Amino acid sequence: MQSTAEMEFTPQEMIVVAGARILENNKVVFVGTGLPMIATVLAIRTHAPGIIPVFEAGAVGPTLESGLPFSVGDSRTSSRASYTKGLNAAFELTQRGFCDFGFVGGAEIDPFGNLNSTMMGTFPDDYQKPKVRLPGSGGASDMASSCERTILIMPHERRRFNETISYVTSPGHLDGSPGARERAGLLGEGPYRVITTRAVMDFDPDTRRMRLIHTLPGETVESVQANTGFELLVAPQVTPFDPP
Amino acid sequence: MQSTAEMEFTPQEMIVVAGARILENNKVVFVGTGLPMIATVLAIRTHAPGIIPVFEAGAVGPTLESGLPFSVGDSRTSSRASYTKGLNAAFELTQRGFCDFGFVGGAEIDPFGNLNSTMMGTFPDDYQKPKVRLPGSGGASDMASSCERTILIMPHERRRFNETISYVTSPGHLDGSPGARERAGLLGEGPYRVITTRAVMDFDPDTRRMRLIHTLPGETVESVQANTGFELLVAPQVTPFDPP
Amino acid sequence: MFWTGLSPDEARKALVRKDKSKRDKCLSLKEAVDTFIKDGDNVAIGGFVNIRQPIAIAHEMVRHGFRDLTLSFQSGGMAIDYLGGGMAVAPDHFSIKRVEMAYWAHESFGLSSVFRYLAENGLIELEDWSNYNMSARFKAGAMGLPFIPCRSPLGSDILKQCRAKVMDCPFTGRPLVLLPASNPDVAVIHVQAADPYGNCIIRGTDATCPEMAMAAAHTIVTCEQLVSHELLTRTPKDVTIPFFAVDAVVHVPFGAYPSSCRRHYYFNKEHIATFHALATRLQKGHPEGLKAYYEDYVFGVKEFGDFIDRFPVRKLLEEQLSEMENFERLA
Amino acid sequence: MFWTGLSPDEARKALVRKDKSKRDKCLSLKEAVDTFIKDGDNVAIGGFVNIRQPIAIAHEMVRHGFRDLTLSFQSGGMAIDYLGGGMAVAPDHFSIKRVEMAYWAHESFGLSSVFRYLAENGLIELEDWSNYNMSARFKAGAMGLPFIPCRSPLGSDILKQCRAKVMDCPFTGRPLVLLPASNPDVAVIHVQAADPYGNCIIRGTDATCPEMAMAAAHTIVTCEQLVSHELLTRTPKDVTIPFFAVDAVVHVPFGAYPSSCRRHYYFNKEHIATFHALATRLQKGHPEGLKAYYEDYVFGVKEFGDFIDRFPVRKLLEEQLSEMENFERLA
Repeated sequence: MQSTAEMEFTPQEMIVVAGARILENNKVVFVGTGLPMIATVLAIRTHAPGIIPVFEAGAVGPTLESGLPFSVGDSRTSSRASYTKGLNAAFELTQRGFCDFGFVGGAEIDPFGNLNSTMMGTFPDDYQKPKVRLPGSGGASDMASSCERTILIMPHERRRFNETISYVTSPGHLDGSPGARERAGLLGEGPYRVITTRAVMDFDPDTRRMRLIHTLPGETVESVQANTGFELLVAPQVTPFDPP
Repeated sequence: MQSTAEMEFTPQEMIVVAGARILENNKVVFVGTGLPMIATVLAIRTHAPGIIPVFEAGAVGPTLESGLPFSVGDSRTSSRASYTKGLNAAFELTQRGFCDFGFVGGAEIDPFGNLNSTMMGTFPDDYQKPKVRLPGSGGASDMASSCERTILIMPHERRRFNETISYVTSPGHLDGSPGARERAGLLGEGPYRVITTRAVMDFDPDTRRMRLIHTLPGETVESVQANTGFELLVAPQVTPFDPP
Repeated sequence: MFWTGLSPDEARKALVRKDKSKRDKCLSLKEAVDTFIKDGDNVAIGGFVNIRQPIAIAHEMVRHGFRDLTLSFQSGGMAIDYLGGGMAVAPDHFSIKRVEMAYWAHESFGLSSVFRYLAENGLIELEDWSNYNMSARFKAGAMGLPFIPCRSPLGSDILKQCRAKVMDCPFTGRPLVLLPASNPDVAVIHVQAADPYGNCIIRGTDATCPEMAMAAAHTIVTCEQLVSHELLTRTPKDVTIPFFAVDAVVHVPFGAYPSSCRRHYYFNKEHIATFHALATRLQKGHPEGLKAYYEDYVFGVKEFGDFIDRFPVRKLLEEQLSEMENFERLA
Repeated sequence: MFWTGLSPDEARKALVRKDKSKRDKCLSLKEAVDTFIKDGDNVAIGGFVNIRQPIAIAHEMVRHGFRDLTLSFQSGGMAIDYLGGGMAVAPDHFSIKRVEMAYWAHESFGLSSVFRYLAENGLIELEDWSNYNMSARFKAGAMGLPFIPCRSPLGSDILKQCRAKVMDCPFTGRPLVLLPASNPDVAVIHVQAADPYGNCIIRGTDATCPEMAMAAAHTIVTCEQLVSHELLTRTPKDVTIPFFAVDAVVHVPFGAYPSSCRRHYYFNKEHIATFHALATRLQKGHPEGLKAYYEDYVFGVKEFGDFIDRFPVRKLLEEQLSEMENFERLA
């Protein structure tokens, strides 16, 4: 990480800033645990106070003024919420179409924005005895199935960006073929942006493959590609993402 | 009604008393509107204080101490209830199996305890322009489909007791054939008792046809049969039902 | 056309396009009805029989005039009677094409002569369901599902005249009903309390109001109390309709009168009986009385406040007092 | 056998046979676990990750010892870790055969090394679902339905290893997932308040606790506050678990500690980290530390009160104080 060593902020901080900036004000955002939660709180406290966060444990639209939650079911998500039931209620309203964005993390990703947060190893052979067992879907698969668009956020390491991933936990653009999501019965447009410790990507409208659009401070098109396990498409003009 | 004219209570009062007496203490009773509601309140205030009334609008287990409700969604059903959500919650717990009895009225009944509360006339021909339009199922069809047993209560008039009814709103023993309810996909044992202004009936275990077991004050087997539009089975010993 | 409101896909698209932000949605009743209800709409009517019926909205709809509405509800009383009566007395001004319902009457207060008049004369298209059926259909719509499974109305004639399908369960092999979702164009609902964004608190039975609001493309809410967002969300778990399911919030005290509203007022039994008597005369071929009633109480007034003004204060206090006996508390 | 708990028909019969009367159900935790949980049971675990986890019940289950349990939950944290850790340190005394789940880890507090140890060594049978899948499966069980439709996990590999079926919707023609209901043998749940009959009030997220309680054949509830029926039902709409869905009520203050319980205490992050560190050592082949922890905190104590006594009063007060900042109010 020399490239960013001389700056006053870490890649971990920068990814949160980037995540926050991507979020539009006054939208309903289904917020996954971890980085999405941190970035959403930052967005609400800076340029997007009108964001309506939805947490899968049930809370809709809390002000989050009592602090950063440690869990998407945290007491801090219930205080000053507009609505708080349970998981079914949160996922039902998402399936209905109330969530403009799903903001979700993962451990491994492919060029079409399909995410793995279940296991490393060979599926299905090693499923019952995986090389590495990850936590599992949680609500990620549901967000990916039912939110109108999804924003994916994860550390940018070559081993996490693979042409083929061990297990598809959260469907993205599937095989990228036209209408693939609709044919599968999924709702929503699927992955919209990928935010990492090195760059921001979108998806090519025709091929639905991941495409580099912004580099984070200290990164270049080359350095990002070098840390990506598959060939990245590159937008006509890649612009640098300003530091905080 | 000469037969009861000289008594201190009307058939309307007697049917309520009979209805109340049939209810067992400490059972969960899904209470329909009208006569069932009145009889249940009487039962709770006399021999069966442990009855747990369930009202389709959502209230479970209210004490009903603020008076007789005018509606199954009445404010009086919510006060001191153990649980109050809405219609879906009430019917879901019924479908799950929480209701020992469904207590329901109707306008027309057949020998197998199938009830009509929808229309008089020829179905389906006259459905869109019925001779007489009745209120409709309300929750009756749901109680009949999902309560473990049902108790039917209605005025005893010849025109209301017919071999074939205009419309089956609430399924009873259907055609009476063995396993008819299970084959239809219905839950529960179906009709258990029929309480009227003249008598109490059960259903023959083999044929599932209505069978006279008690006559109300002033009635005889003959007078009850005379006021029934189909042939009633008669239990080995028909006992008179004591006045209040 | 199979779907009588929005199809599941249309319902999803309508919501995706919608501005779901937290904003002030307070309108006058006239503006709300004028903005969100159109001829031919499928309108879901909130409440249950004579509990929390959206009476003020029903009056405004009749005053406004609409053609070929479909009404969807589980059990309806006075609000449905007011709408049906509007069609009976002024068919060229206000008309209902179809009802999807489980029950239309008044429980202890009797049958609906308005319903008998319209149905027995074949003036409206009927689709009968059970209370659970209609409630579950709204629930499916609120869940973004095209259908939801159910036991009822298996074994009944309801199955022979409605759009439900029966299938053998792929897990148990036994028959089960699939109820098609209901996604109405508009839901009209009266609640005890709302904030300007549309968050609602309902006391007593929720009936099927939250499901209707979440299923409909647009929702109009009238409330007894319009309070600050801070007060309303102090107990977020009391909120059963979240703001982004609501498009218009209208402050209308007594908005469910003469039906009842928990914590506020009990039924005006006498007025329900008066209306019933006039409707019965109509059904027997004498519409004059009901026409006069509408001229006097609905068409003859500018807004719902004028309707409430027709009642003696002591009568309104009487209904408030009776409700205080149902739910005793200090001010 | 397709169904891992009760089949829909068995679940219905179990409830029909049950005495559903309003009666005092207060038991000791030992009695409750001993009476209602058996070897081989499918046990639904309440809460969500480290929110309102039934820790006291989990400890008692491990102390009691059970064989071949199936654990069903959406997202689990410390309660699942305590159960899994019990199997890791005393496999002959306590064993889990299978888990049906969506997530097993600790969110901001890290992965679960207990889960990694059990899964990566192939010691438990896995069935992955999503959070909505597991929640909807309990909901279907609570509704008396054999299945419920859903969009997820369409397009994912979850479909390839779970019992869900895909069908083309008979109304829209588009694919939809049918999730088989979950009717566990037992549900174990911690709540903020209960009355002796089993009516429960939950603060903050209900998670999927009401659905679990309604779906299970038996339900054990531990509560922070055991209060009178009159107080608890003064606000009946706050009750999300009705008494007839509950079989045992146990008063266990701090019963979710070191996980958090809204209005009562926030997480004990340090203790969660301590356990995590020992579990990580186990996963790396050094079980001694975790064994010692169980000897000390679980097997070595007679009841949960002794476990709580291991924490300095000021530490417990610290968690109570942090929660007061999350939900400020006067006593």
